[in-house]
Amino acid sequence: MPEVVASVPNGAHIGLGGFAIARNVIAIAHELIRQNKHDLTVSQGVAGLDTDLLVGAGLVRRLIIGGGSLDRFGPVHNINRAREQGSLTFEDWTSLSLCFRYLAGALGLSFIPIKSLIASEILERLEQGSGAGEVARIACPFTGEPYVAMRALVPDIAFIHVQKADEEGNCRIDGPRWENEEQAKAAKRLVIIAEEIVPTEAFQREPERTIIPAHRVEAVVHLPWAAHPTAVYGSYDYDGAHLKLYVEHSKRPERIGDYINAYIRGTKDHREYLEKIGGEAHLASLKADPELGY
Amino acid sequence: MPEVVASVPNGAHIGLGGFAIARNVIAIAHELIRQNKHDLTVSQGVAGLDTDLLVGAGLVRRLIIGGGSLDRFGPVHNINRAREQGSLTFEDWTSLSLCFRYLAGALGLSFIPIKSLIASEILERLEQGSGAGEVARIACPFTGEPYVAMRALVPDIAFIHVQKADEEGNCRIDGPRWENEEQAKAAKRLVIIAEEIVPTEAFQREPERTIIPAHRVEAVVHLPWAAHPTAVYGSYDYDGAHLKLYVEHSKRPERIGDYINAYIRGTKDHREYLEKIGGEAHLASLKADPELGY
Amino acid sequence: MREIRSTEIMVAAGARELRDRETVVVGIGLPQIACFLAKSTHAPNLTPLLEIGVANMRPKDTPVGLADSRIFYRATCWSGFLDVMGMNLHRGVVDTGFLGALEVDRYGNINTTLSKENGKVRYFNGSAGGNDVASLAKRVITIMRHEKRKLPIAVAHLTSPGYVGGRPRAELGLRGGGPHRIITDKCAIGFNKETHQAMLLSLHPGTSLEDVLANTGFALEVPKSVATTPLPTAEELRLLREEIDPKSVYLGGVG
Amino acid sequence: MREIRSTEIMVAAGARELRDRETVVVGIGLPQIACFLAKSTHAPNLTPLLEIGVANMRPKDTPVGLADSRIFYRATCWSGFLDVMGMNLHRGVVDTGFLGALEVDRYGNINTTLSKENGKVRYFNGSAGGNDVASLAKRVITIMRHEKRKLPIAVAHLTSPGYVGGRPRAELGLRGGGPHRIITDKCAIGFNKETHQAMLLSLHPGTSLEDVLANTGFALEVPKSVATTPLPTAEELRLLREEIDPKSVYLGGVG
Repeated sequence: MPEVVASVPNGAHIGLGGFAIARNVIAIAHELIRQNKHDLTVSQGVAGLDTDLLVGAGLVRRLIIGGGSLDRFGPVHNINRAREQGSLTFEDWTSLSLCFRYLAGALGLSFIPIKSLIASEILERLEQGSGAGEVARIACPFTGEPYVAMRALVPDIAFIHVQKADEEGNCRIDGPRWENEEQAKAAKRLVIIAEEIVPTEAFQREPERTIIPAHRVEAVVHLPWAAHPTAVYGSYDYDGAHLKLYVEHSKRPERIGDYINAYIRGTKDHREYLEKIGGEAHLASLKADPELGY
Repeated sequence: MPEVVASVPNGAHIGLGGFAIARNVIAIAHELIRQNKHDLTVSQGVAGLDTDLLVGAGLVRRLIIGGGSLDRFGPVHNINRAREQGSLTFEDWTSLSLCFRYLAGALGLSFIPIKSLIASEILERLEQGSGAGEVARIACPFTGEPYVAMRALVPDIAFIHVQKADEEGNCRIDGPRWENEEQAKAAKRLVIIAEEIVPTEAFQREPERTIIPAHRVEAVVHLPWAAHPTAVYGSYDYDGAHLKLYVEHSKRPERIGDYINAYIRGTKDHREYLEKIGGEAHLASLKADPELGY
Repeated sequence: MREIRSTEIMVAAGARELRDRETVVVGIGLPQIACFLAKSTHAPNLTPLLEIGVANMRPKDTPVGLADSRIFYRATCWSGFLDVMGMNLHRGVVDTGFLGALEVDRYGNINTTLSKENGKVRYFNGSAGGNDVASLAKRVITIMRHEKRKLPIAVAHLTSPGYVGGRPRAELGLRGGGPHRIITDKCAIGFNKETHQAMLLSLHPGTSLEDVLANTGFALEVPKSVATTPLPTAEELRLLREEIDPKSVYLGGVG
Repeated sequence: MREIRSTEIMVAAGARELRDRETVVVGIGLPQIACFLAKSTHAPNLTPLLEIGVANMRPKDTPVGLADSRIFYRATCWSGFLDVMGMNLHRGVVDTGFLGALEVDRYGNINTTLSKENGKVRYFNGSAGGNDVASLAKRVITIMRHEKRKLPIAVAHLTSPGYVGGRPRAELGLRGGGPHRIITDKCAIGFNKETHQAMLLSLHPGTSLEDVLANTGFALEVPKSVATTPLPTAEELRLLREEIDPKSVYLGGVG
C-alpha cells in the first residue's frame, strides 16, 4: 500500500469513494499524510472524514465536492474552516451534478448536460470562480430547453473501498454505491481497497454482482478495517466514540494537529493505527451483525 | 396479460427488451398480433424474433433498431424484406447509440452526445430520412470536439422479460442485460413479464441485485415460457428446432402467414401456443441445467 | 401520556403532506421520520428513496445519517446516485422532495451552504442532493425549526432554487414544480399561486399568529381564514415515540 | 493429422494479432474463436468483452451467437451495453475491436448492412455494435472470407468507418485508431500509414500472390517483401479442433 500511495504525484487529482461516514478510504488518507503529499485536488460526491483529514493536514489545494458531512457527528470542520479562511480553491457542486460529471468521464463524453444547478447561486459561484471552465449554459439542440453543460470529471487516480475483491481486481460492493461506479470508471487509474479477498470463483458464480471488472483495476490493496472509524456495510459499524473524538479535535484549528500527530504521523502504518485506537478488542465491538449489516 | 396488451394504443411506441434470440417478449408479440394492433413504432437494441414477428404480421409502421439477428439461425427476414420493399419507416442505429438514447430517456435528458455514427452512412441516412429530427452535429462546449447529439428515446411502453420479480414489481435479471435497464427506465409505462414470482423477502435479502425497483413498474405478468422459442438464461435454452421452423417460414413471404395463422392466430393464448409447439414434454427438453444456465 | 411536543406536531403535519403510492426523495432527519410515519399510517405504499441509492427501506434502528447502514436496512433496491437521483429524480418521476434547511426565504429558496452573521461567513454542509431535489421534484416540502433568522427575506446563499425572484419555475428554466410547503414547529406554510410568495396555511395548536409573525423574517401572507393544524393522533404519537424515534434522536431537537 | 484448413490458418493469424493483457471487444463467430485461441496460448490475461455486457467469459460449449447463454458461461462480470460499450469502448480503454464483415474496402470501411447486386438491394444484420467498435476501439481487426465481392473498391454501405476517403481518423472526427488488419483465409492485410490504403502483409501458405490479387476487388498495395503467414502450431490446431470449436460450427465455413 505505501508503494501505491507513493505513486500518486503531488498535484494529482484524486477521487475518493467514501460518503460522509461510510466506506471512507481512511488508510489511504493516512498514508498520503504520512508521505507528505501536497497540492492535491480531491473530488468526492459528499465529502467525509477522509477528505476532511486531508484538508486538515494541508494536503489539498483544490476541492471539488457536492457537499460534506459527518452525519450527526458534525460538519466537516476542516473543510468548512479552510473555505472560511480561503486557504484552498473550492468548487461547490451537488450530488447529482458530480455523479453526472463522473458518468461523463466514465462514458468518455467530454461533457454532459443537467437540469440541476440552474437558477442557483451554486452555478453563479462556479461561473465566477475556478469552476468557470467547467460549466456552460446551453440549449438542447432538439427542444431548445436550457441546460447546464458540465465538463467530464476524470480523476488521475481513484481510491475506492469495497467489501470484496478477488486478486485480479473484480469488485463487489454491498449496500448502496452512491457515485462509486461512475467515479471508478471515470478515473485514469483505479486502486481498490478491499475488506476481504475472495476467490475469482465467487465472481464467476454471481457475475451480475461485479460492479467493477478486473481489467479496469490497477491494484488491489487487501486491508481489513481500512475504513475505520467510518462504517463498511456488512463488515463493521462506524466508531461513534472515535468520530466524536475526531470532531472534538477538528472543530478547533489548534487541536486538529494533535489528532494528526497522535493517530497518523505517530503511527507507522494502518496496523499501528488500529492498535492505537484500541486494537482487536475495540474493533471486535464494531463488527457487524451478519443479519443487520451493522 | 390480454388486458395489458389491450391497453397499448394503436400507433404507440413500444420498446422490447429482447436481444436476437434471448429473452424476447414472444407472448406479448403474439397477443399484439391476436389483438390486431397496428401502426406501432418498435424500438429495440438488436432486434430478435419478437420484432421480426410483429413486422411479419404487419403491425409495425416504424422501426428503430441498432441491428437485427437470429444468431446462426438466420437474419431477421421479415424485417429485411420490409426494408427492401419499403413497407415501413426504418431507422438504423447502433447498439451503443440506441443504448445512449435510452439512457438519455432514463435520465430525463432530452439529448445525449456520442462519438459513434460520425463519418458513417448510418448517420447520413438518419439525417436524410425519418431520423433527421433525432440527430444533430454539435461540438463540445469545452473542447470543441465534434459529436453527434441524439434525441432521447422514450417508448410509450416497454415490455421486458425477466427471470424473477415479486408481486410489487421489483425485478432481477440474470445474465447480461444489454440495454434493458436504460430502456425500462426511459419508458413512460413499463410492463414486466416474469418467468418466476418470488417473495419480496428475496429482494430485501439481496437488494444489490434489483435492476428495476417496483415503483417504476406498472404491471407484472407472471408467464413462464413467455420467451419461447428464445432463451432465458438460467431458465431454458433457445428451441433450435422451432427457430429453424420459424426461419423456414419467415424467409419466404408466402409462408410467414402460415406460421402466424398456425402458431399465433390459431392459438387462443400462450398456453395453447405452448401446447401447439409440443407441450410439457417438449418444454422439458429445453429446461436449463442449473449449473450451466442453458 | 407525555405532553405533545411541537416537533411531534410538525412531523405529523409533514407526514400528512405525503400521499399513498407516491415516490419521495427524503433527506435525513425530520423528513425521514415524517416519511416513515406516513408509511406506517395512511401511505403504506409510499416509496421512499435515498439519494445514495436506496429504495423502500424499512429501518428498525434509528440512524445517525444517510451514511449509517441503519437507514438502508431491508430496502428492496440498493443502487446509487445515478439510479435514484438520475433515473428517478432527473427523469421526473419523483413526486415529492422532502428536505431540511438552514434557511428558507419567502420564495421557498433554500440555503444549506453558509450563514452570514455580522459580516462573518460560516460554512455548512452544502447542497449534497438538496439542489437536485429542489430543482427536479414535482413538489418540494421543507421541514425546519421556526426561527426568525432561519426564515429571512432572502437566503444568505441560494443553494436550492424555489421561485427565485418570485418567477414561475418554467421561466427559470427549472423542470420541477418547486416549493409546496414549509412545515415548521409553529405552522404550515404554502405558496400563493399568483405571487409565489409564502402564505400561512395553518397554525399548530398552542401557537398564535403573533408568535409566528414575530418569528418570521419575511412578510408572511396571512389569508382570511387560517386553519389549525390537527394534533397527531394517539397512534401517530405511539409510532413516533415507540417505533420510529424511540431515543428522540430527531424529535428531541425542539421543546 | 487432418489437413490444415484455410480457416484454421486465418483464425491462428487473427489470434496472433492479440496481445496479452489487452482488452478486446469481440464479435461473434471467427473473432470469438480467434480470441479464445489467443487466450489459451500466448495471451492468458487478455480480457474479452461482449457488447451485451460480458467480461472475461470462459465458454465450454460452442455458442450459436451473442444471445446464446453458452457464450457468457463463467464470465467474471455480467453488465450491459452501457458498461461494455459505454464505459469501456466509448471511454477509450478497449485496445482491439475484432469484427466480422460482409464487405471491407481498401480504406478499411466495413459494410454489415446491405448488398447491392444488379441494382437489387438486400438487407442484412446492420451495425449492432459494429459501428461503435470501429469508431472507438484503439485498433480494429476484421476477419472474413477472401472473395472479390467482399473486398470492393468502396463498400456498398458504409456501416462502420475506417479511413473514410483515405482521411486520417482525427480529421474525420473519430477517436479510435481505426483499421489495423484484415485477416482473410488467403492473407493478412495491413494499412499504409501514409495513404491509409490496404497493403498486403503476408500470404497464407498455399496461397499465391496472383490468387490474392485476382480475388481482391480493389488495387491491393503489394510491398517489395511479403512474408508467409506462419501455420498454426500443433497445439493451436488441437485447441481449435478439440476444445474451441470441436463441431466446426465456425471453422467449417471455408474449405
